[in-house]
Amino acid sequence: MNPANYLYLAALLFTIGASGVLLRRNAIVLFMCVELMLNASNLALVTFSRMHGNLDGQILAFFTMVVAAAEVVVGLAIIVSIFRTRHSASVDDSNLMKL
Amino acid sequence: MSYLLSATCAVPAAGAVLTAALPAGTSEARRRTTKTVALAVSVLTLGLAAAIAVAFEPGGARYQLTESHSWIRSFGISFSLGADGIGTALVLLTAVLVPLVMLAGWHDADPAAPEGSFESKRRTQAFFALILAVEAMVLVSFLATDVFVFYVFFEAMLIPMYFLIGGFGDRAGGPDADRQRSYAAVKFLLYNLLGGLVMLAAVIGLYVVAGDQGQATFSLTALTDAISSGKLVIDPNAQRALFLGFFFAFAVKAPMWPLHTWLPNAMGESTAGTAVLITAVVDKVGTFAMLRFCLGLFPDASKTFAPVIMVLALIGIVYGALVAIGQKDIKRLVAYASISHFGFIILGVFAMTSQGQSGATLYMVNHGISTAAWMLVAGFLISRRGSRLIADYGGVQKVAPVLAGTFLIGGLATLSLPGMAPFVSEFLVLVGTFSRYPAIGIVATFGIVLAALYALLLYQRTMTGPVKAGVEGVRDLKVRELAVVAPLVALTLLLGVYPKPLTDLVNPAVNDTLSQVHRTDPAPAHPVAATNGGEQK
Amino acid sequence: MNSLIPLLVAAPLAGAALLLLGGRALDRLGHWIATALAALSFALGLALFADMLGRDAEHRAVTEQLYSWIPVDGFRADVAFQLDQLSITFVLLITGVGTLIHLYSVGYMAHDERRRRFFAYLNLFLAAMLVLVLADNYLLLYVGWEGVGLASFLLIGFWQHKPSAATAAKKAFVVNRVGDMGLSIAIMLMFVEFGSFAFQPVFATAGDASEGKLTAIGLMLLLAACGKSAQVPLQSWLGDAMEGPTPVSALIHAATMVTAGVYLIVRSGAIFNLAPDAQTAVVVVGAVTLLFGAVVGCAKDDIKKALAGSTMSQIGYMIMAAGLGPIGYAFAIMHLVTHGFFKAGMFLGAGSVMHGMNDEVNMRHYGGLRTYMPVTFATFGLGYLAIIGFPGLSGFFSKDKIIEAAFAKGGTEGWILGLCALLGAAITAFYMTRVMVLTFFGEKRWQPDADGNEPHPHESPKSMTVPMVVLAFGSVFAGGLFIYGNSFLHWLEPVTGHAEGDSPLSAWTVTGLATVCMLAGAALAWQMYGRNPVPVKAPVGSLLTRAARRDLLQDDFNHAVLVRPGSALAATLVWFDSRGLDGLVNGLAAAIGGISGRLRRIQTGYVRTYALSMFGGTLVLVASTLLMRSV
Amino acid sequence: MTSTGEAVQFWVLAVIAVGGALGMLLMKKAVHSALCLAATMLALAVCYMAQGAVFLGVVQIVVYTGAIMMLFLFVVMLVGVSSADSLKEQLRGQRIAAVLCGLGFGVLLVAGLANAHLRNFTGLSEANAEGNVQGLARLVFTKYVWAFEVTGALLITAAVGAMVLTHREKVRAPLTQRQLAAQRVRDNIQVPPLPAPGVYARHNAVDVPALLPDGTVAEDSVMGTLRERGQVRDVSQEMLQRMAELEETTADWLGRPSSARPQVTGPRQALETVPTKDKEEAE
Repeated sequence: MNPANYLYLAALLFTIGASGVLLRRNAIVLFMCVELMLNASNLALVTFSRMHGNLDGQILAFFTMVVAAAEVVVGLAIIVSIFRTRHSASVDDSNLMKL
Repeated sequence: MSYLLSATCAVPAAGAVLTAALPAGTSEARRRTTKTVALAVSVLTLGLAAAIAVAFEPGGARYQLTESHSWIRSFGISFSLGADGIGTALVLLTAVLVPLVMLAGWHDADPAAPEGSFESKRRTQAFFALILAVEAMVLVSFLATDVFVFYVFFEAMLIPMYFLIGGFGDRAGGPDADRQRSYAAVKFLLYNLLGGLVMLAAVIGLYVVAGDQGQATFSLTALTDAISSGKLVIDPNAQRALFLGFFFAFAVKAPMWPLHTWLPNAMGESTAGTAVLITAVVDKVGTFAMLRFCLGLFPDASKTFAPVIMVLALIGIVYGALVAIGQKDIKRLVAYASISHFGFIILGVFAMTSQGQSGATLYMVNHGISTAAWMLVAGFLISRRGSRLIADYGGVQKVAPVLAGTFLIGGLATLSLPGMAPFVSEFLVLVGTFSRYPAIGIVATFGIVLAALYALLLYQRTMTGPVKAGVEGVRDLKVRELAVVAPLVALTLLLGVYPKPLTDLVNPAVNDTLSQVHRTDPAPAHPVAATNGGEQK
Repeated sequence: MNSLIPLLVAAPLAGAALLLLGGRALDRLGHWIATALAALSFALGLALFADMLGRDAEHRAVTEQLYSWIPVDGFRADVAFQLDQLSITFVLLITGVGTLIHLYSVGYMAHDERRRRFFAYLNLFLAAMLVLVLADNYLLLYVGWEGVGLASFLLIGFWQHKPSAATAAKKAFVVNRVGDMGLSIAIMLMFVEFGSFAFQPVFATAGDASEGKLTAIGLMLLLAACGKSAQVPLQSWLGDAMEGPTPVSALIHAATMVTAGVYLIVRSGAIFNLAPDAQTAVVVVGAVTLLFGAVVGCAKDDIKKALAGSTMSQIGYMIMAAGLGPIGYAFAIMHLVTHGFFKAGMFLGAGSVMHGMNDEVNMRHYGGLRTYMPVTFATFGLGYLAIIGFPGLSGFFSKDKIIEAAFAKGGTEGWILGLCALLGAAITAFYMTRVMVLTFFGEKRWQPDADGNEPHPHESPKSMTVPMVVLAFGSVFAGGLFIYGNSFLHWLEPVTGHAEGDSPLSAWTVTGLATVCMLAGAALAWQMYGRNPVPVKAPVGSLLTRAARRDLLQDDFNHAVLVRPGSALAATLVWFDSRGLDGLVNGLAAAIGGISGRLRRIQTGYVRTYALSMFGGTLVLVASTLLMRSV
Repeated sequence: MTSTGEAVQFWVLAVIAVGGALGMLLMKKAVHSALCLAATMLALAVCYMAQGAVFLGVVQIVVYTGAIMMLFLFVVMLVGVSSADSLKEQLRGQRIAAVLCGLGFGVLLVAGLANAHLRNFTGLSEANAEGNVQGLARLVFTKYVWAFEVTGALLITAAVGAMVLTHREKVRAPLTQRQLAAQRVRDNIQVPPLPAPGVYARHNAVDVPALLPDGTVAEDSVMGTLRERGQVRDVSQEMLQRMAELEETTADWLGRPSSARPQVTGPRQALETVPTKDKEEAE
């Protein structure tokens, strides 16, 4: 098997994640989709690391995880506070930007 | 290097800041302090402007008292000022009018403002600070010898003007006065911004074109020298495009038919003082710039477009006058009369004869003075009756003869009665135009008949006849108002019978402009000098 | 001595300024100040006249350069006065008659609360009129020309509370402006042609210019004259101008201002002499107006309007004479001066009658006044005799000379003009007799005024009768004085030149014919109005009478041809401006607003839509980048 | 080329991962999505390890599956376990466009990968010679030390941010019992205490509303959160039915004529309740 298959897998997952962002309305699920996309890119990074034979890709994946963790923390906090005021976790309900 | 010019511009600017920073409050004492400070600053500016006029030697160099402070070195932009005869005359006009406008609008920014206007504890401060800001910017525009500096102040002027129009109206508007006023302010701003945008493109274009030939500078004097010495040769097509870019902005500002529709709104909705600022001072920057920038920088293109522009100006003269005749609103009538007059000014500028251009310059000054008189008295009248509609008036001369008399004088000046200042300029423009374009000159002469019609119709409808209901309570002019009108009337008469100081000031600059465009006056067919040995004894 | 010339103008000007600025303090004294200053001006005029008489004919013309007015390259307008025989004639007429009318007004306006202003305006008028006749160039003349127009405007509309007066004032000014347009075009033409518009150089060089140019200048000057002198087609304002106080009608709209057109043409003789076509136009205008005014004068029942028609007609005579060229110039001026006396006298008489009759102007409500107002009757009667050309009185000499000159024009033209003039003389006699008979003879037809007061006719006070008497003297003797030894002719000759015409009829024949015409006209009027009772209410009359009452439909014509289309045009343009031009601008704004409104819908406010568009955008970008690279 | 073992492992893992991802995408309830995602992440963790990124694999399990996913679940619980997306798409064209974009993007990515030169894999044996963790540590504390520090700052910021966002500032001193009572009387909306739920309880009492004497539901008796989620059990019909039966038997027993019998009406509209959120806003 060609290790490049990992990349195809990553591409597939990323696409699914991206589509999920566009399709789902629940903010939490949306976030999960974003996580999926990040994970897909991590997989790609790990595969690249293996391809190039150095660990820089893994480091990058590592940082991605950290950023993802931070993002989830803030994001979920936002979701909670929005839910508190608007009693909904649907992103379609947060449309105050529309005049 | 003398600092007189920058001081003249800096005083009102500093005054604006100072006035704005005065303690807020609507008490009578606070307001009076504000007004007094602003008036004092404007009088000081008048003194400095007079100093410029005294220091200026009519026979000397074109630009005098020049100064230059480096600003954006990498683009060759410097804050350079210089006074020529035309600029000096207009600086004087501005400096004379601003204190009078302030005095006339003494109570315009008091509380109990009309609905929708700028409400604040700083209302009075804002009004007078804005006027001073406009004055400072106008003065810089008249004195700038750097194209970029001129552009910046030409545009920046819009900001205080916008707030003056939109924030302070007279108390005579209809039920939707605030909507009308903000409409007028936005229209003013958008029109002029559009013009300024086009001009900005042309300014940059000029820099690029000049830069291609090693003349990368915004300095007006350097550019005109390079053009007249042939060091800078702008391709005819580029020149035409650049000319149109500049001219469009000035034509909007001036305003020239058919770009004039912002003026009646702006003048109609703002206070009389602001209306005077617009038509007598700010708009003059447009016509002044045509003379200085369009003709000076693009002589060939100016000649190419002159006939077209003159025809448009001619349409403006007749059209403005006819529309003025049909107006129902006093202030709008004055505005359309001004449009007609601006037609004359533009006519004079582009006739490219010394009479035409001297006349146009004098016209700028005289129109400023006479329209100020007319408009301010109209403003006094409107503030008394609380209506701008002509139909609401009648028989005012019976109850307020001095008001009616000064209004008549303003009207007579507007219709260019000989013996009053506007006649001199109007006749010079007509002669100057006629000597090169007889047909245009003759049609323009119809303007004087139409002017008589609108000025006297307005007088007849408002001042004569039986006293209308609502007019009985109209009081005659107060001392403050007389102090506003008297200098204007005196100047109108003085410059009508003895305009020599002004013509002496203006003539050298006009001749220089004419030599820039390589134009000479058409010679008379059978000059009297040939047979008579001399014109007159 | 020459330095007195500016004083001539300055005196009344100072009076006007003083009275206007002086405020209420001068209410009690103002009229005497004004009268004194007018008299001072007259005295100065006399002094200058005496001085001029002391010099021989060649050196009588003097100029007084005051200062350079509008110095612009290639353009020189000076404030300079020129006093020659023609000017001094006018100066004396203006200041003399002016002083008398000031005096008269003291009495006439005694009860008007705004008397001070009235006198200020009268003084202003004098100053402007003096500038007009003293100017040594056309531009300064223009100043005086419009200055008298302004004074006329102010005085016609003096009773501003009357809408009719205000309208008449505006009408006078605007119609005059049309004429002024002609004057300014003429000045521009001169400037382009000669590079100057001062009298001496232009006249000296006029010969170099082409006849076409000179004709154009002449026609434009004629237009100016038509406006100021109420000649066809710009005559419509004069009748309405009678809305002003009567002394104004006497001074401005009879004796002086309206004759400015004659002055202009005579002054510009050097140009007209070289432009025969323009001269023909002048003659035609004069002849037409002389008949036009006379016909109008026949039908009017308003005494002042009848006199106004007469004025128009008499000025028609003068214009015609001026159009005849050097033969006629001096006679035009002579008639102008005599007319100044008798017409001013008659207007003052009319004013006196109105004064006694509760300001009634309808002659059908007069009648039999001769016994109640003997002085007025006598002075008015002398004026009447003078105007119809009763042998021996001033009008006889001046009019007779004009008729002679008309015949002397020669050819068919001469015959037509001569016959017109004779016909005019007959009609003049007719309508003046009518005025005389209706006013002073017959039975009383007095009517109570609007408040129900019965009139109590009485003789006017001294301040009013004295000027009338003085003017009556002038009406009687001026003509004889002027004609004696052709003194007037010789006096003016250095200015106007002189030419002897070759008349097909002998002088005596013409005089005889004129007298016969006059007698016939007067007899007819006596037959119609003296022998038969006069109805108090005007009969419907023939078509011509009705047309004449309406000023031969001139106002209807102007209204239909100029005013109505003009106001329609103005209204259309107002509409066009707000809907068309501004509509375009606002439409543009609305279109941008509308498009923005549509585009705004794209911004749904849904995060997912934005995400989709970002995603799609990225897709397109990446795809296109890849495509570009692969290509 | 990899070993067959890894190939087998990859295909198994790939199926799990993609299945999990699709499950996450398609599951209606958030909690199911979260579980599916956890499965995907676990599969990915194994993939990392298989590719020599042992440390990352462990971190993936500990941090992602352990911490982050739990956080998700926690929030899901907070928001409402049973809250489910309605399947009806409200934005016109969004679904089709999203699917098309997704497909296009996938195709683009795959095409891009297919076009790339991915033949020579160096392998990590050399880099991992002294151990994967040591290798990473060496890089993190040398080459990437600056980024590492910045991530620290980022984490702190995130923590503070989360606290700020979820923290509600008390701007006034909390009202005492007495003040609340006074307030209630003053407002005169609900003077006595709210009714307790489940008076006629047969079920879990919390979501069973109390019934008013006429048999209608007293919504106030159910806690706000449940009302918000629409989880108030509908009991009124049943109870009314029973009451009607009771009345009927009583009337029969008493032998009342039908005209004298009380009319049993249908369920009344729920009483005007005082929504809790209004009170929150009032605070």
